[in-house]
Amino acid sequence: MEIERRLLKKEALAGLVEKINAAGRKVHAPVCEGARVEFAPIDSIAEADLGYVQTTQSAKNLLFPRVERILSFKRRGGAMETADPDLSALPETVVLGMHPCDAAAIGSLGAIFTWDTQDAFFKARLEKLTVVGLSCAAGDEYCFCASVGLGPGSTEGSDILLTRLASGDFLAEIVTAKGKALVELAPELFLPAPAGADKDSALARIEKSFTREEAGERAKARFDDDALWDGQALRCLGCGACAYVCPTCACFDIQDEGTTSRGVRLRCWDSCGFPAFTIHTSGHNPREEQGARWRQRLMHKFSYMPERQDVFGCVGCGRCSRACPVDMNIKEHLIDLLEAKS
Amino acid sequence: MPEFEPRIVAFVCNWCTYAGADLTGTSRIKYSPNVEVIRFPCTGRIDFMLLLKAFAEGADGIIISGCHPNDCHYTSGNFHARRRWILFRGLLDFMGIDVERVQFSWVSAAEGAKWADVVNTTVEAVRKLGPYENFRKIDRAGAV
Amino acid sequence: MSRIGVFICHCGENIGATVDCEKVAAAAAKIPGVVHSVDYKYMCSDPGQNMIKEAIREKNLTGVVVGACSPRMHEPTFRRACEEAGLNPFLCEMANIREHCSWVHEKGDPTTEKAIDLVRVIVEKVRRNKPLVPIKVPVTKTALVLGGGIAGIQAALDIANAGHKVIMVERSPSIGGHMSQLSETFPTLDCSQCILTPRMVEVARHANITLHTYSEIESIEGFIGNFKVKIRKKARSIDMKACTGCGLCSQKCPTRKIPSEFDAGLGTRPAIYVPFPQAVPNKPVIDRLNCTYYLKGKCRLCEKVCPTQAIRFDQEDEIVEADIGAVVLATGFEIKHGDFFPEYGFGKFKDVIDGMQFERLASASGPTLGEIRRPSDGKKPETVVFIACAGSRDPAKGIEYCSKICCMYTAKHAMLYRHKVHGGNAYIFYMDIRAGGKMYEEFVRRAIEEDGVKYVRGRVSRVYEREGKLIVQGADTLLGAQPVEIEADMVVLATAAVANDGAEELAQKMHVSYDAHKFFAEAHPKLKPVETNTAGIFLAGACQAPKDIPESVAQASGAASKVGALFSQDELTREPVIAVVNRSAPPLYSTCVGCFLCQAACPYQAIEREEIRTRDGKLIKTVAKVNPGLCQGCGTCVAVCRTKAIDLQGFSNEQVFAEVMALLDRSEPDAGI
Amino acid sequence: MDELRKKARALLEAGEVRVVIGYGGGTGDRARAIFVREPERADELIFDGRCRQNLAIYLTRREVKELGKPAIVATLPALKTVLQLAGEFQIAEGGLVVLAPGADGSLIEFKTFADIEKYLAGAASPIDPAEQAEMDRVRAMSPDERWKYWLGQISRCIKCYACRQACPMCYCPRCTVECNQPQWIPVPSHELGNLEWNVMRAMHLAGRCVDCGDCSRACPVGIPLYLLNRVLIGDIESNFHQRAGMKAEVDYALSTFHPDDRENFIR
Repeated sequence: MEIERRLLKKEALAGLVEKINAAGRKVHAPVCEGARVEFAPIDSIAEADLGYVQTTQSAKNLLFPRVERILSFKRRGGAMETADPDLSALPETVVLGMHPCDAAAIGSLGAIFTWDTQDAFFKARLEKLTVVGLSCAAGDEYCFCASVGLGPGSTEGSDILLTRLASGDFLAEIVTAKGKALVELAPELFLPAPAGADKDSALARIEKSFTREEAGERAKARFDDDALWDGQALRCLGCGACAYVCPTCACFDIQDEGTTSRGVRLRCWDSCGFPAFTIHTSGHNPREEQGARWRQRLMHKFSYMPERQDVFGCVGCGRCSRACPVDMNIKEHLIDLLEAKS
Repeated sequence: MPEFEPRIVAFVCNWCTYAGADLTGTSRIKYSPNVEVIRFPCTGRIDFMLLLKAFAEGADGIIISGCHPNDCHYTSGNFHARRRWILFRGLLDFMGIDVERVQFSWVSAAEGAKWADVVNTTVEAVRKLGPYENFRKIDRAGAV
Repeated sequence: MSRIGVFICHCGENIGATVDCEKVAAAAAKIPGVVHSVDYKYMCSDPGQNMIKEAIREKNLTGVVVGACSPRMHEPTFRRACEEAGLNPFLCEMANIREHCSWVHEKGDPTTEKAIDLVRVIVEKVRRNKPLVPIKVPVTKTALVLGGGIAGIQAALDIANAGHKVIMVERSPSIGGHMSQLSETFPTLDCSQCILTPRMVEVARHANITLHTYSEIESIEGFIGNFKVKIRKKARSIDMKACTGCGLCSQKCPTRKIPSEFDAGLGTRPAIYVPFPQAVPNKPVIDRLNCTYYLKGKCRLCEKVCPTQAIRFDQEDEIVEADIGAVVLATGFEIKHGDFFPEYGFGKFKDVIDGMQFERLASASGPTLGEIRRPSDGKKPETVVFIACAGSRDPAKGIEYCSKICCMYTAKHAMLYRHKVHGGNAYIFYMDIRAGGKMYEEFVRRAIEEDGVKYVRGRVSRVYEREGKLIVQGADTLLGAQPVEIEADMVVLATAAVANDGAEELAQKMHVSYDAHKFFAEAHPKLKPVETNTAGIFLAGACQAPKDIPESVAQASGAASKVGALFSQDELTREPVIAVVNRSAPPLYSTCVGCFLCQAACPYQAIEREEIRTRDGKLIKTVAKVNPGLCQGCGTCVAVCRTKAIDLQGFSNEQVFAEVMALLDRSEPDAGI
Repeated sequence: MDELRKKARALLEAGEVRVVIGYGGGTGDRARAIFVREPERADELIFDGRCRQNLAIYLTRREVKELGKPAIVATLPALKTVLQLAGEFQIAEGGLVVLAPGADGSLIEFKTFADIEKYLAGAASPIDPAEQAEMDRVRAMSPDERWKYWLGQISRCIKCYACRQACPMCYCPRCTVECNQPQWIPVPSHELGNLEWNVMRAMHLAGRCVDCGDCSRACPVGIPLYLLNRVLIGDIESNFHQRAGMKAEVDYALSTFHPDDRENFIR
């Protein structure tokens, strides 16, 4: 589908939210919560903070909740009966104001959840999700979308991408049919775009430190360089903060909770950075040291995912580096990797 | 609407309170059936997490009871338990968990009547407080 | 998958009348893993036990739950039955639906429902029970007797005569205890020393007894059958081998005015002294706190006169270590001094004395050679007032309990006084006369009727001095609380019998419990009167509660027989309810992190350090290890351990966790959600 | 700073230590832990107000231990941590060099744990006024308000365990949350799982927490974990007169007792 360009007046955003809500859809948008900005459901545009650089957590919770019930079970007549949750009851959702990195991350997540097994939970949620992206007017020292093939105005993953123009009004690029359907909820708000609307000048300048191909190749080439990985990971604490704020990390654990007579099966986030992530029943841990776990994290994003799923595993949002208690800066480490001599 | 019947879990030590509750039985002193006892060798053995578990599983009140100071079968298990409770109780209270639903007591093997009284007063107190809704409402992703 | 059998007992009507036992059995049958569930009139009867045994064999049960009375009642019965049917006895548990249910609740659905809960909980526990094997520990057949009074002497001789080794430790320089201080004994008035001295000598000479006087327990470690004790032999400043006990040193010692402990302060002794002529061992000790040499650095007269050069000024305390299998605590009691009754003038008026001082006055070996002379001027008192319950049975000023021995010894004192001072007047103020005991009541009657002792029922409000006389003011409650005033020459207070000083410290050292008055606590007030709560440690005599001589001796023999029973076996079998530190595959080896915070929490010092090393000896990890002989299974360490590296067999984390989870889960297994 | 760099270089040159665990510059104006193994890199060390991470965390980490004997640049809480770790047998006297730089550029090298004890006995540990205000605010709430406050806080917890991993006293190689027989703490980060985890974390640090605040700083969603720690620290101090991290020997509130401990809440 060819991208259609429209103009959304700055005042019109409030009306758009109202119309979406009126149509029975839920709207999630970045909301300021004290020192942090996080995606949260809103009733009116006034609650949203569209001037943010980055939320602490990504919006992956909307597609891959941190805890999801995948079945319930109960004992009846000596046998176990199971029941699936009713996915049709999931609400139609619009996420408004997501930056291009996060929008692109949906594709990476999707590549995992629909790679082999078609994950019904992810797909049901994705089907009901419309993404209204927002180009970045500003970045910070952690942003590196440009180095992973994206950019502050990239339309990848957005159904509609908004870019705030110098006038304060928004250039709306309608990228997908879903986006078009959303426009249909309030067609009167989407005015024809002026011919001279300059998107590029409204975008943040994000430095390109490397290319994703380079990063992938170098990571692979340095696979056996234990000193490099161990050195980088020395201060890493092995927590899951990076993975949990990451928009593309998709590892999960399955847990049964309940009693002998009834209970539920839950899917919950997990992280390859945890020391116990790969522990075998025998006690052996193939990734015994943090360096091996750190390497796994990078390799998975920059080498394995491109090779196996043909998508990139990192969108350069920089959340992991901001959230890291010990300042493990992924961009810096990648640059190191490129500079390291073999 | 039938009167609310609280469910009380009692964690007791084997040597004093369990024996005291046995004496309540042999003395045929009647008390509320709302309490059910889990036997431990000593109050020192009672992990604080078990109290949270009991609330999470639907207890409206908890009784913890063991030997009076200096009477511990193991000489000092109850002293260690007492310290644990002082701290745990303070933490629960600070987190807004209803410590009035947790009754700590010393009931010796000779205090059959006291056991009945501890149970009855706790059941009545918790009946007044009502079901422990805060814990019932806590989210657990559909697991009950 | 578990195969659990549930057996619900009606206990005749005891359970059956209140709890619907059939319904309980039917509900239990629905619990997953329960393959057999029945109810029966009397599970503990032979047919009942046979039902269990048959079910174990026929249904190949992996666990047994008996819903019946308290496990404190019949757990051993049912566990034995299981064992006889080939099931590990620790795979059997009881649900207490009698004492904790049928006997305490009304008949009705809630009671039956509770019984079902209790059974369900135990089913979930048993599902997680593990077969356990009793622990066997060797027994060191040597007993430690602490205290060389009559109780200790009796216990030591009984144990030694049974053919076992005994180590006796006495903290004063001689054995003999309070009994050696007594003049005559009630109710026969035979001479205390005459009956005691031969026993003391027998202790010293007995081939099986090692005697350490002037010694104290430094520390004790270990557990029943396997204690390790350190004894501090205090420096006596005498070479015991060289000393012949000739007594020259004592005669020549220039420091002579030290109040004699043996004479309860009424007489004096030198700084180098034998406590009393019949002392065992009959060798002196230097009282370093009073000896001129130790105080001022010169004198050494005793050293000069000693014919065998036995004086050792530079002697140091010596620590003796011994392995022992059992302990008899016989550390005795003390007389409370009269200072808590200031209105009686003890300490203020020289002629107000306590019962032990009177014993010394009446004793032929005492400071007055048995003549009753008052301490102030040595005159024979014409009127003596004896005040019973001076401190006992008085929660306000003294102690609330009855000291038990005072009624009898006060009667004896009055009687002795009347025998020795003809024409003297003896008054006894008393609250009640407690003369329960063989020939005791007759003894008191004799004092009143034959010896003319005047008993006044009432309490004394004050004693004061007036013109050289002690005025005793009291009331006679038998005469309508009429005030009584007696002009006395001497007043004897029957002060309370209290725990020895240091009893609390010793109890803590020995890990035995003690009561509010610091008397050592017996394991059961009726059924275990000589045992303590620490296995292998027994009680004899007045360290447990005030006792007279016959009672002390009886308890001592009781304790000795318990020691004998313990020593009759080469190995002890103990319940395996003990804590264990987990082990796992390398590289973790154990979830124990070696922080050893559990160590301080253990009341039994049962937690040791274990080093895990590679084959070539390189240290990998230091973890905690529970000594199975020392651990008593309280589980305090389990609750302290953060990583759950320690677990308690029989009350494991998995078991108690499952119990809590099951208790509140009333969802019928077969009902819908 | 010069003193520190000089000392670090000397220690490394003399082979007295194999690594200096200190602070270096990080992203933007952040400081971060650095591990200086070559004397010539000693000039990378910095010390200023940004240097807040409790570096004692690295003393028990296997990857760092494998580097050999360390010197550690210690802030006040790190000094306490060193003592507490010693009391829990995780580090031994002589096994490390402790360097405490002052704000004025001075440097104290502690030769023994006893020296640290002496130093700490006279050192004040000020509490951040904003944090104290939050504590006062929560304390003033009704029980129901407190419950809502904490439910609000813990419902944001994502169970990333940054609090645990950042805590120098959480050195257990297998945390209780990783124990699944029984599953003490629910793995999912639903409210119940989060509540139980946070209660357990606080209790397991009761009597051991030196109040460095790294757990709160590590929490990506900003849960004020220091409040839970401080309630317990306060209760331990007022009830038992004990403070973690003041002695290099075990003085653990939960494995000691006094016969007269408070029991006005026990019937």
